[in-house]
Amino acid sequence: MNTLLNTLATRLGFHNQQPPFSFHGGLPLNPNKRALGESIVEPPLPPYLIIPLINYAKQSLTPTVAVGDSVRRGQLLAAGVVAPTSGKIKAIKPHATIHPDTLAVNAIVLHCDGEDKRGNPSASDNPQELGGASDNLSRLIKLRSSGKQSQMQQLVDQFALSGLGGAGFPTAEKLLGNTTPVKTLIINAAECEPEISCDEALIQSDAIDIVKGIDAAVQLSQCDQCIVAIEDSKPAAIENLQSALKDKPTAAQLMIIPTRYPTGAESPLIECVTGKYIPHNQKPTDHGVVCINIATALALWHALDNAPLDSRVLSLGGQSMPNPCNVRVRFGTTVNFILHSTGNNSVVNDHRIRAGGPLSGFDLQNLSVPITAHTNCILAEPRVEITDAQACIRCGQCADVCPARLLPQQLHWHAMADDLNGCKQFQLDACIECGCCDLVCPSSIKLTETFRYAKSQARFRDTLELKAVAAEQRFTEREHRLEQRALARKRAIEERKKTIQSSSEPDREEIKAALARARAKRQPKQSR
Amino acid sequence: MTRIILDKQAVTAPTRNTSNIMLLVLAALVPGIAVYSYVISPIVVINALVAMFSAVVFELLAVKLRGARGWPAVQDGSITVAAVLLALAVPPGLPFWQLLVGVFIMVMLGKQVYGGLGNNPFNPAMVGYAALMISFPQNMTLWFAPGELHSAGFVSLIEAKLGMGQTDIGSNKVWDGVTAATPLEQVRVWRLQSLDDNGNSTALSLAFSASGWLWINLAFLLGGLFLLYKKVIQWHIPVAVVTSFTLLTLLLGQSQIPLYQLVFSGALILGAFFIATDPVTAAASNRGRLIFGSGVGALTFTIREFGGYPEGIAFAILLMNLCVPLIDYLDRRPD
Amino acid sequence: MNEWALILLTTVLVNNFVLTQFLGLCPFMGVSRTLESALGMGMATSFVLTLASALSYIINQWLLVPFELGYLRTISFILIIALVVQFTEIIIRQRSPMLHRVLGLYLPLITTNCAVLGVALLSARQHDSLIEAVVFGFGAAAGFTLVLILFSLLRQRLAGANVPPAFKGNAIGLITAGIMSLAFMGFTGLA
Amino acid sequence: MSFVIPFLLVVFALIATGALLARLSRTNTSTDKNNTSAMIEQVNAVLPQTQCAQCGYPGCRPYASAIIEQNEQINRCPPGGDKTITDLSNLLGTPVIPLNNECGVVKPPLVAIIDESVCIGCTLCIQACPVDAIVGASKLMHTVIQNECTGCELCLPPCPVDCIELLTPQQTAADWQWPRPA
Repeated sequence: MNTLLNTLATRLGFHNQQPPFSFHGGLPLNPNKRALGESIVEPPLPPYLIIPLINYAKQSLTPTVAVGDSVRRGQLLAAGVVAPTSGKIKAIKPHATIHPDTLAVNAIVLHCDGEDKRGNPSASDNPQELGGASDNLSRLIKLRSSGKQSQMQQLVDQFALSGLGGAGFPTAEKLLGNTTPVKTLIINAAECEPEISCDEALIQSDAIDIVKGIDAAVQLSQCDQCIVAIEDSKPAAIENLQSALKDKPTAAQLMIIPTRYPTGAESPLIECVTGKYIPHNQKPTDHGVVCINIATALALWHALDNAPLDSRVLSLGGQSMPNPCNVRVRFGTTVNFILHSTGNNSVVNDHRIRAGGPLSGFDLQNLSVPITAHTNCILAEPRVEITDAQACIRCGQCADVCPARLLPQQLHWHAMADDLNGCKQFQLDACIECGCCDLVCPSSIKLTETFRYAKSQARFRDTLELKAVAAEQRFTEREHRLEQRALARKRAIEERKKTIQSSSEPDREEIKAALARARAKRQPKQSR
Repeated sequence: MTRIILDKQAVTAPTRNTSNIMLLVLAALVPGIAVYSYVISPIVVINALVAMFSAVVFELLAVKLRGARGWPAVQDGSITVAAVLLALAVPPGLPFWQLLVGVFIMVMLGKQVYGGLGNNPFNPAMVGYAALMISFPQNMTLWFAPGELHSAGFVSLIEAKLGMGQTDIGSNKVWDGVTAATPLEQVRVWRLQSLDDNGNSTALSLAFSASGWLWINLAFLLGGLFLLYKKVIQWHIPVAVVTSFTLLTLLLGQSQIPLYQLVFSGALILGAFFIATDPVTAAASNRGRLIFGSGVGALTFTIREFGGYPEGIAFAILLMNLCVPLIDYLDRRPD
Repeated sequence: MNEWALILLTTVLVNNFVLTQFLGLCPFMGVSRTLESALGMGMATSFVLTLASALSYIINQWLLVPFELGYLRTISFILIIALVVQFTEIIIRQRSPMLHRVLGLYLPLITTNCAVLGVALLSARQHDSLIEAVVFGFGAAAGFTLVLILFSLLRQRLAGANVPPAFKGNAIGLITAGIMSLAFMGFTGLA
Repeated sequence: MSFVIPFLLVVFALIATGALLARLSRTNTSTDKNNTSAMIEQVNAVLPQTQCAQCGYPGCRPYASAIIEQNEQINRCPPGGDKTITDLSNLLGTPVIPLNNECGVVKPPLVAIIDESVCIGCTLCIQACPVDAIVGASKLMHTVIQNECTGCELCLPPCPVDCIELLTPQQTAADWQWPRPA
């Protein structure tokens, strides 16, 4: 019905034909980018760094270094993890991380020696002469076109390119790994969540390198067109990008998109830029679209220039942050150190410190937790009483703002009744956890938390089902093996029995003769 | 210190909560009640107050029995809105004890037995109304023509409703002159009388505008538009109800009554804007609401035109509440 | 032609067998826990009802009435229904064994289902043509299936409501069925 | 006297219908057999496959066939807990009944761990493990493959030196779950 209305509307010219297109739902929020200052603050190196050994898919990684080794900056510590600075490995032990439950994960504790010497990243394995960024890029493109996946993957590993956007998907895999040709590469500079302005600060400071990074990404992904999407509430950044793009017009075009939360999320951004809504069970790469964060593009350029990704910019903001600013820190720096080194330590004890934005983040219980590639913001908020939720009256305001076109009131009903099949019927896995439904709910129900709970339950149930199927297979194979073995034994016994009965007559004679001899021998003994 | 995951207060100013929504609906009902009490009788205000008070008392009792948190459960005001709607739907002359029975059924069977606000599949006010309609049919169709009650005197009417004073007031001279029930009831009676021998109905002009029903419905329409403007309700249900009703009246309606009189009579506007749009018992998606609304409109027409009851909107809404799980089941894909 | 439409309308809506005449309540309550079983039961009952209504009409008009054996009507109708039910059970056992197992006891129960026997007895007495009897049977079955499907979806939704423990399960089901019949009262007097 | 003929008529009709019904209900067994095996598959897919035999049957599939063929109760599976009972009741249309405590009590998922210093390499536990989750050879060290062990506790009784212990698996970041909001 609605698709009918939409096609009718487009044919009558209601929907604007050229981009940026509008997407369903979303909310105009006050950006309040407090952290945006003139420049990015560079605090000194911390005394020690904590590097969690965990990858994007939350699997633990085995370290390639041991306790006591001294490492150089950029040296590979595990698959896709490089040492953020030079120093000695003090310990490899479980350590609390930025996590809703401060989950302890196996991590490397690296004591910094302060020299920050950059060593030859691949000194340990096969020696490769250190080419400049452009020859690294050409080598990568040659490897990719010649299809040598393993060598390419090894080279990419050294760059340790994990995405700096919200999801943190490994960038190399996005650019190089996809089988279907890439039609549109979108550089996501939308940064729509309030308080977070790290990308905007990056664009204001080094837009030229960003454009080089975008150009490298375009060549690597061999995409037909590349679009840099940025919200219209960032005039200074837009100006910088336009002037930087002037000298490399082929690389990408700039598209100014309306400021509306959550334009920065992948599916609304793709719909906003290309006008195509990717249904929830398909991946953007199936439609030839790849999105990477603008900070990741810059990191790509630095990585090609033999400076693997080991630091990032993050915003310090929030209502009660004394002096909010954007700060560039190495991975593994603890939140405590950042707050102290930027003069914000007064908020540490009697305020709520949050990691991540107001909508995508959570309150931290322990502040000595390390920064990783996915932490884009630290907020200080006043303590506040939560209004307890009233009953859901199915008013549907959440359905009007849901960018994934879902029915949050139905999902909430099935999730709270622990009816995971009902949640699947209403496509819970399409929920991007943006939080718009929470913001408009008149009964202030914690909808996003309910959906995160139901999604993790569904994921856990699926892993159990996989384990059950595997267990059942092993059980049937074992039953089959035992049966075969019993059959084989039975058959062997029958053969032996048959050979005994059918043995020819002479053998019988010999046996009788032997018996007679034995009897004869016994006779004389008794007569003595 | 409570740990907050999604920090709503940091991003948006405090939004309208459920209690405000209910207050807005009550405010939207005020113009309708005002015109109703002016044109018919101010007794309706007393009916509404009695209904509201008893509804809150019953709900507190039920909530205590159910072991839920006492006052906050009642504070969201949803039961007071339902009580006012019930008071408006029943005729003003209904004795108080019957109104209390209706409110009791509304609170207990309509809402609390299912576990409180948000869990009930049927619209509580309509459950109460339907139960009253079936158990006290005679009293429930005892409406008054505009201006009729002014002569009867306000106090004697109160006594009659309390069952004191002249016990048989229901049948003595004050009321025996009952000329017009709701225009609809009267329409059916006149249509049957006015059918001449070969069955086609003669033209019939009703001094309609004189009767206040038109103004009452216009006042409710005003309240409904206010709710639409304040985004308390979406347009899908009221528009669907009115359009499907009008279409069917044009196509199949036999009575010669001009359309606007039919639409603006009885409780169609009150039902379309206030009762059918109760979000708890209506369909979830916009597409579902369109289907739900057109179903209510169609059933109201059928019951009014062919059925036994003068006002079909109550049963229409209950019947469509019954179909809401089917609509939601069929409408699973996000539109 | 509109004669049949009228019969259909009355049997499905006005005096619906389950909600207005309160016949066939045990399968109505027993099978309506999930939509699949409700659909299965609805189909089975519709098939049995239409066939039984036709056969009982034939037997009644050509066998019982000419020989004034009116008093044998009930026993012979039960026989016919049993035959048709056994026939349906065999088909269901072949086509979808899981549905056969889910319906379980309620499938043979159709033979003693008061709605089915009611329809057979009513159609034998009231209607004066085979077509009318069949339409009456089909209308009754359609009414039964429609209400059964709506009720099963309603109960599936109520599974998520925080119904007080005392009312969980069949208790809330019966209350909901009561309110459903309250709603169907709106159709009284329709045509 | 006039009722004798109709009476005979009715008796005859009764016998005829009975015979007809009997003939009709004798379905051929082949379709019946693969129907039941299809149903057993459906029931087996719902069971948790721990193969722990706490239900009194030597594995999940035997319990599934018992449910289908001998109408066994659906509440004899402690590892499955309430989820399995509700799934079975929805699948088979039987009412939900509480877990039968004779078969055991619902326990959090457990994993077996062999204390290597005590193990004498007697391979008794390897033979007892229904899902081949224990690796080792006679007189050589044995160890349990963590993510393949279903926690069925069948390896505990045969072990002569009692070196097997049941622990709750250590929670990794991958299977951490969000808490249910109030």
